Amino acid sequence: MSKALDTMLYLDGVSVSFDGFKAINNLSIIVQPAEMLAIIGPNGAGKTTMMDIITGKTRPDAGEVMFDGRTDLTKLDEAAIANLGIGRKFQKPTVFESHTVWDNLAMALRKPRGIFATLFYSASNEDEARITEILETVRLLHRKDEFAANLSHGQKQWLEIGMLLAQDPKLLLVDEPVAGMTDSETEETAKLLREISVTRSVVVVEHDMSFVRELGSRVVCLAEGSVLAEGSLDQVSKNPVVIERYLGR
Amino acid sequence: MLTHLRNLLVAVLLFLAPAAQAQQIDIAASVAAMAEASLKELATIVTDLAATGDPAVVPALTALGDGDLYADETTGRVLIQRGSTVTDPVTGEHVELGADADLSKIRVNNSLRRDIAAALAGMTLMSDNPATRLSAANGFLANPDPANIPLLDEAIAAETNADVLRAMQNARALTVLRDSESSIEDRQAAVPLVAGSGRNAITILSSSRTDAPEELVASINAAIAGLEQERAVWGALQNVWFGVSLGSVLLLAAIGLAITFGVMGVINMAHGEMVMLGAYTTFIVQLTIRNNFPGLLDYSLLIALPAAFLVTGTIGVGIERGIIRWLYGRPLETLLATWGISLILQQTVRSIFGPTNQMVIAPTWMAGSTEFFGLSITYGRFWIVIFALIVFFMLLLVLNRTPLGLQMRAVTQNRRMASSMGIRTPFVDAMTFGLGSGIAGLAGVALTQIDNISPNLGQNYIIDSFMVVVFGGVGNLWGTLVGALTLGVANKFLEPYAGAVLGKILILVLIILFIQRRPRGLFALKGRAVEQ
Amino acid sequence: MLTQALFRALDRKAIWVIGIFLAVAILVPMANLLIPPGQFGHVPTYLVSLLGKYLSYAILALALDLVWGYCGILSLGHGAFFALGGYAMGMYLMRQIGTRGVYGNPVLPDFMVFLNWKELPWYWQGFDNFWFAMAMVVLVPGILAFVFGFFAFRSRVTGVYLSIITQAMTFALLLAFFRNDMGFGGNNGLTDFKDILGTPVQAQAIRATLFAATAIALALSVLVCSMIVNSKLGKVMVAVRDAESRTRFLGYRVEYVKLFAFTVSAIMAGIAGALYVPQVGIINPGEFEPGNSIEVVIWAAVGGRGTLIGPIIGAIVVNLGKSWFTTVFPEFWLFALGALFVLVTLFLPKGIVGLWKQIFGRARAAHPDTTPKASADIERGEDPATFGDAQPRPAE
Amino acid sequence: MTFFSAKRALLTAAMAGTIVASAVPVMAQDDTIKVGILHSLSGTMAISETTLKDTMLFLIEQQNAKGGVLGKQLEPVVVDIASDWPLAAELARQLIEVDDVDVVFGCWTSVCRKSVLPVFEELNSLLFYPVQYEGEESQRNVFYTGASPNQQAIPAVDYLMSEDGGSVERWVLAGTDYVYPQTTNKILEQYLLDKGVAQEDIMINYTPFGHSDWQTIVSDIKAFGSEGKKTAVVSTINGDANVPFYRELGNQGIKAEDIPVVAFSVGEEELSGFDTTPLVGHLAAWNYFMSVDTPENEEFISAWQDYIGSTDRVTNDPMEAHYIGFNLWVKAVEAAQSTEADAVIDAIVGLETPNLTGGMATMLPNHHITKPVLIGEIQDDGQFFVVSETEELVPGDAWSDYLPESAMLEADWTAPINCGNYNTETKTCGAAAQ
Repeated sequence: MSKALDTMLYLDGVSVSFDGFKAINNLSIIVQPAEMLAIIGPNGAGKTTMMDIITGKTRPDAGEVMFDGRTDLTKLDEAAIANLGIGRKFQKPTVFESHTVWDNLAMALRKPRGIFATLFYSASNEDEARITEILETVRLLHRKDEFAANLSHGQKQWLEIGMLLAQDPKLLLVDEPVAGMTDSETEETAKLLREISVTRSVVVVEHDMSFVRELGSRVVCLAEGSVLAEGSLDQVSKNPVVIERYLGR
Repeated sequence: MLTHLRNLLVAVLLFLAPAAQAQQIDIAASVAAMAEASLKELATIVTDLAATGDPAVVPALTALGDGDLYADETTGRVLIQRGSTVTDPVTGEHVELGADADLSKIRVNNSLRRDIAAALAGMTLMSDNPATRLSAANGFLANPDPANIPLLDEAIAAETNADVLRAMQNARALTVLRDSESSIEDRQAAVPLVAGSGRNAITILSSSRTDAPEELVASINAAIAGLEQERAVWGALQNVWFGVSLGSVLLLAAIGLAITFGVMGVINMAHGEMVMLGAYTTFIVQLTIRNNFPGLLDYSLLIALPAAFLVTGTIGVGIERGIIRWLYGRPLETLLATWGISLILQQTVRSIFGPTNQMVIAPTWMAGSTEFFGLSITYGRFWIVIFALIVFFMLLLVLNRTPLGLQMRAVTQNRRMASSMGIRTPFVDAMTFGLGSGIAGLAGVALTQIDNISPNLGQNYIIDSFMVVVFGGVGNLWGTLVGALTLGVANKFLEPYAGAVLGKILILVLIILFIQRRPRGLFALKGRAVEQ
Repeated sequence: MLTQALFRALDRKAIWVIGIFLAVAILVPMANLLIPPGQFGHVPTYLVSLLGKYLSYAILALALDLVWGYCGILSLGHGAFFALGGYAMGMYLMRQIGTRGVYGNPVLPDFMVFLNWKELPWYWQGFDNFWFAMAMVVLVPGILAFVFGFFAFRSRVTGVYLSIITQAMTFALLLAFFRNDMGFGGNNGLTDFKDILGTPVQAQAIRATLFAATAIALALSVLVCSMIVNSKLGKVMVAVRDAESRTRFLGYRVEYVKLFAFTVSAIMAGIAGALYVPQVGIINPGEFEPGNSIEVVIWAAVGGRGTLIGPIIGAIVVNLGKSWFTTVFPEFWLFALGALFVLVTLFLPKGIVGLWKQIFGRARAAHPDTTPKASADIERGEDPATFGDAQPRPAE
Repeated sequence: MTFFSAKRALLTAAMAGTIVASAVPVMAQDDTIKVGILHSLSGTMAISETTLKDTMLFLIEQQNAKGGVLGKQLEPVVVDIASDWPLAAELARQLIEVDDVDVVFGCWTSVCRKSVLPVFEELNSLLFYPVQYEGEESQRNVFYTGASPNQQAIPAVDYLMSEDGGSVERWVLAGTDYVYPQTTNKILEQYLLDKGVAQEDIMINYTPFGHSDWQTIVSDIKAFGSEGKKTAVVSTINGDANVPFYRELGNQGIKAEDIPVVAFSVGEEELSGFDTTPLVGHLAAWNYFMSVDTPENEEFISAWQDYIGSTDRVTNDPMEAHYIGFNLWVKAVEAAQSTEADAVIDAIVGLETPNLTGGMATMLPNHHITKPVLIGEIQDDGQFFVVSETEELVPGDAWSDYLPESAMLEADWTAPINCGNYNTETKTCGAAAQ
C-alpha cells in the first residue's frame, strides 16, 4: 500500500482470466505523476484488457489497482473512475456520430455530470471559449457544426483526443492514437502528448515504433499478460526476449 | 387391440352358447326390446339381462356399453355394428343388411355404462382371457359388494395369472374391508393388502375409515401414515415428471428460436406462427391419410414430421430471402418485420381454414397412460419428452458435426471473413433460418397432441419461448435445454402452492430478477467477445 | 435555469407542434359544442372522443419514442405503464359511481359485491379523491418504472434482454390483473363509469373537456420532451443510444440517464392512460397484452422514431387506419397491419417523417445540419436503435 | 432529428380535416333498416364469434327473402371488434351514431358486453346478447338471449345429483379465472352447500386463459375423485383451454363413467376441433343441441348449411340464441310498427317465438327469456345425446337467488317498476341495500 503512495497509477500482481484463458497474468506497472509511459506488445498481450481493468470495465481476479496513491479502482465503475480523472481514448476511434463536433466536446467538457445538472445546463462563455480552444488545438474548428460521422478516420482520432483534453483528466490512457494519421499528424500528436505529460500522466499504447520513439518516454513491453521488459525504447528493443516474442528478428 | 379382445371374447362365448339354450328366448326378446326403449327402460333391460347370469348376454351388453349396438329402423332389428361387420347380438351370426336398412345407434348414458360394466364384471370373471378377467377384477374393485366374495374366492382359487390374481385379491381385500359383516380379524388382515394395491390406496383406506370399528381404524391409520410418507416421495417425483414434460414442450417451442434468435440474432416474432403452420401441416397430412390411406392413420404423425419440417423450413427460407436478409445487423427491425409477418400468417391461416380448431387424432400408441412404479405417465407426454430430446441432440449434431453447421457458426461469428473464405453466406443464412423454422414446424407436430390447432396456436408459445432462450443464455443450445427444463419443473412445483395463475406470474418475476443477477442468462459467454 | 431550458425547448419545430395541438384543443371542442349538428364544420361528439383516444395514443407513442428513439431502450412493456395510469383513473371513476351501482353499495364497486368482498381493499383507499387519484396516475407508473429501471439498468441489462424482460413485466401484470383476487375487476376490468368531478362522463361538455385536456397534455408532453432532448441531457441520451460504454467512460452515469428517461416516459404513458380511460369508457387487462405494447412501437416506427412529431403522426395514422379497416374491411385489418410492419421496416426505416425529409428535404441538401451523412453510416453499421451488444454469437 | 415546416403543418391540418369530413354521419334516408353486427372476426375470440356473424347474415338474408321487416329490407353492417374491448365500445358508438343502425346483435364475452353497455344506455339503442353469462345484470337496452346461471348451471348440477346423473357427492368446480366462472362457481358453491354438500367435498380451481398444461390439475382431480364418493367436474373452462384439458383427461384415463365432466362452454363448434372418442359420456348443459330432433331445428340446420355451403358446419347454442333474439326483435318491430328503441323495448316484453328445441321462448320483463335446459352427453361423432331435459321452460333469472347480495333483487322493465335492480325488500330501485 505504501508503495502506491505518490504514484499516479499503481498496478500490482493483477490477474484476470476469461473462461480459463489468462488475459492478464500477475501484471505490475507503476506510472508516476506527470510521467508518460508507452506500452508496446504483440496482439493479445493484454494491453486493452489492462486498460479495461484501469477504467473499471473489467474486474481483475486478483491484484491491486490504485489511482493517485489512494483510490482503489477495482471497487469503482467506469463513470466513477472517469470522474476521478482518468480519461481514455479507444483503439477504434469512438465518437458520437450523430452529434456535431462541438457537441461531442461539450459533452466531454469537465462539468457536473448529474441528471439535473445536465438537463438545465447552459454553456457559459467560459465553456465556449474552452471548447473553441480545444477545437483549435485539434484543428477541427472549421468543422465544428458538422456531424462527427462525417469526419475522416484521422479527424475522428483528433476529435477523440480533443474530448480527452476537454475531460481534463489527471491520467490519460491513449490506445493507438495515430492509426490512420498522416506522418505530419503523427508528429503533431506526439508533440501534443509530450506537452500534456508535463502536467499529467499519460499511458500510450502503440505499435508504431517511430511514434513511440518520438514520445521519448519510458517503455513497457507486454506479452501474454505480463511485463516482458521495461526501460527506454532502446533498452527494450534490444532485449532478446522482446525481439523473439514481439519485434521479430 | 381392444376390438381384437372383444372378437376373441365373442368367439369364446359362442362356444359356450349351447349351454344357455334354455334362456335364449328371453334374452332375444329383451335384446330386441332395446330398439325402442327409453333410457329408463334400457336400464331395466340391462338389469334383467345381467340377472340371467347367462354369458350369451355378454356380446349385447358389451356392444351397448361401447355404443356399437344399433337398431335398424326399417326392420326393428337390434344389431351390432363394428366397422363394416354387422352381427346379431344374440346368435353372433353375420347379418347382411337390407338395402333399405337404416341403422340408428342405441344410445346410453353414464349410469347405464356403469351398470353394464358392473354386470359384465360378474359374468366375465371366469373368462378364458386374462385381460378380460383383469378388467372384471378391476370392476369389482370399483364396486365392492360383499355378495361377490364367494365369486371372488372361486375365481382366486382358479386363477393362474399373477397380475390378475393380485387384482382379484385386492378386490377381495377391499370388499372384506368394507364389509361390516366380516370379522375384525379378517378386515384387519385385509388392510395391508389394500395398502399395497396401488396409487389410490390412501384414498380407498381413508374412505373405508368412516364407519369402521375403532380397532380397525387404528390399523387403517397406521397403514395410511406409512403410505403417506411414500406418497410424498412419489408426489415429488411425479411433479418432476410433470415439470420435465412441460419443460420439453417449452424446449420444443424454444429450440428453433435458439437458432434464429440465438445464432442469427434475428428476433423472430413469427416463430410461433411457424409452430402453428407445423400443426396445420400435421392436420392436412392426417386428413389426406384418413381419406386415402386409412391404414396408415397410426403413423400420420411420423409422416407429418418431414412434411412439417419441409413446409415451415421452406416458408422460413422464403421469409429470410424476402425480408430478413435486408435487416441483418438491425435486430430490432427484424422484431417489427417478423411481428408483421406473424399477423399476416395468422390471418392467412384464418382465412383459409377458418378460425375454429382443427382436429388431429392421437395415434393409438400415444393415447392412454401407464403406471411406472408410483408414477403415472401418459404416453402422449412421454413421447413428446423423447421427441424433444431427439430433436435437441440432432440439432446439436447438425451444428457441431456437419459442414453446414460449421459454416453457420463461421458466418455468424464473422460474416466478412466467412464470405472471403468462399462460404456462400446468403445460402448459409437462408439455410440457418430455414432450419430454425423447420424445427419450429416439428414442434408444431408435437403440439397437435396437447393443444388447439387454431390460428392463435403460436401466440401462446412465443413469449414463453423467448423467456426460455433468454433465461438459458442466448447463443447456447445447452442453455436452452437447461432453461426449458428448469422453468418447466419450477412451474410445476409452484403450481400446487400458488395455483396455476400465480405460479406463472411468479415464474415471470423470477426470470426478471434472474436477468438482473445474470444479465446474459444462465450460460452466458464471458470475456471481451461479449461486448463487441 | 428553467427559463433557459424552456427557451431552448421552444425551437421553431416545437413551437409549431405545440401550437397546433393547443389550437386543436380549442377548435375541436368549439366545433363540437358551438356549431349545431348537421351544419358544416360540426364535429360530432363521437368523433371528439375518438380523436381524444388517438391523441392519448399519441402521448403514449411519444413517451415510447423518448426512451427508444432518443435513448435506445426498446421497451416492449410501455402498454403496462399506460394501463396502470388508466387503472388509477378507472379506480377513481369507479369510486365516483357511489350508490348508483347495481347493488347500490356506496363503497364497494359492483364486481366486489358479487364476489362477496366485505370491505374495500387498502389499495383502493383514497381513490375517491380526484387529486389523490391523479397523483397515483403519475406515481404508480413512475415508481414501477423507477424500481424496475433501477435494477435493470444498474445490472446493465441492455438490448434484447431488456426488451424481453419489459415484455415479461407487462405479461406478468396482464396475468395478475386477470386474477379476480387482485381486486381490479379481473377480465372485465373497470367500466360503467358515471361521473368525473361530479359531471356525467357522457356529457358532451365533459367529452369536449377531456379532449381538450388530452390535446393540452400532448402539447405539454411535446414541450417536456423537447426540453429534454434539446438539453445537454438529451445529447447524453443520444450518446447512450449510440455508444453506451463510451458515454460511461466520459464519466456519465448511463444507468441514471436511462432511469430518468424511462421514468419520465412511464409517467407520460400513465397520464396518457388516465386520459384514455374516461374517453373510451373501459379499462381492462387487455391493455397489458404484449401485442399492444409492440403495436406502440410500430406507431413510433411508422411516424419516424427519434423525432418529436413522428410518433404522434404514426399513432394517429395507424389508428385511423385501424378504425377504418375494422369497419370497411374487417377481415383485412390484420393483413394491412402486418404489411405495414413489414413495409415500414423494409422501405421506410425513418418513417413518414424520414420520407418527408427525403422528398422535401432535397432542396436543402447542401446544408450540413439537415443532411447527416451520418444517417447513412448509422444505417449501415451502428444503427442507433439496434441492440449494440446483442450481436449474433455461435451456438456452443 | 426533428425538424418542422409550414408544409407539414398544412398536411396535419388537411388530415384532420379529412377525418372530420369522413366521419360526419351520412344523413341520407334510405329504405333499409340497418342491423349492426358486432363480433370479433380476428384475435382470440374470432374462433367463436365469426360463426355468429355468419348466422346473423344468414338470418337477415332469410328475413329479406320473406320481404324484410315493415316492408323494408334489412341491411347488415358488420364491424370487427378484433377481440379488443375498448374498440368494441368505440365501434358500438360508431354503429349507432355514424351508421345509424336500429339494433345491434353482438358480443360474446362479458367484458365486451360490459364495455358496450354504457354506450347503448347513453345512446338508447338495442343490443341482443346471445351467450350464456354470469347473470347479475339487467339493463334496459340489452336483451339477454343466452342462458343465465339458473338456466344452465343449476339444472346441470341437479341432474348430476339425481340418480340418473350418478348421485354425485363430491364436486370439482374448475374454471378459467374470469368473471363468468367466478360468479357461476360462487352460485354453485352456495347451492351445493345449501343442498348439504360438505365444504371439503367441493374443490374449486382456477386457471389462466389459454392454459395448456393440465397435467397437475387433472391428476389432482383424479385423486380427489378416487376417495370413494362419486365425483363430478363442473367445468367453466373457457375457449382454447378446453382442448388440452379434455386431451389430458382422456390420456390420464378419466372416463365419463368414473368422473363425468359437465361443461357450460363446450358445444358442437368447440368439439368440431377434436376427436371426441375418449370423451364419450362427458356432459354439457345448454339450451340447444344440434342433435335435438324437431322440425324447426331440422329446417334451421339445413337452411344454415345451404347458406354456408358446407354440410360439415355445425350449429350451436349461441346461434340459436341469435335466432331467437332476431325473431323476437322482428316481432317486436312489427308489433310496434317502428324500429325506435323505446317502442321496441315496450313491445318486446311478452312476445314469443319458437325455440328450435321445442316450446316457446318468451321475452320476460327482466329482458331474459324462457328456455328449456338440456343436458347432453358427448358422442363419438362430436354431437350431444340429450340425457335430460327440464320438463318446463326455465325463465331466465337476472339476479341469482343463491347470492346473498342479489337474492332480494328483481329486474322488471315494464311499468310501474321499470328498473333493472328492484329491491323487493326496500321496494326501491337499486337503493342501498347494505
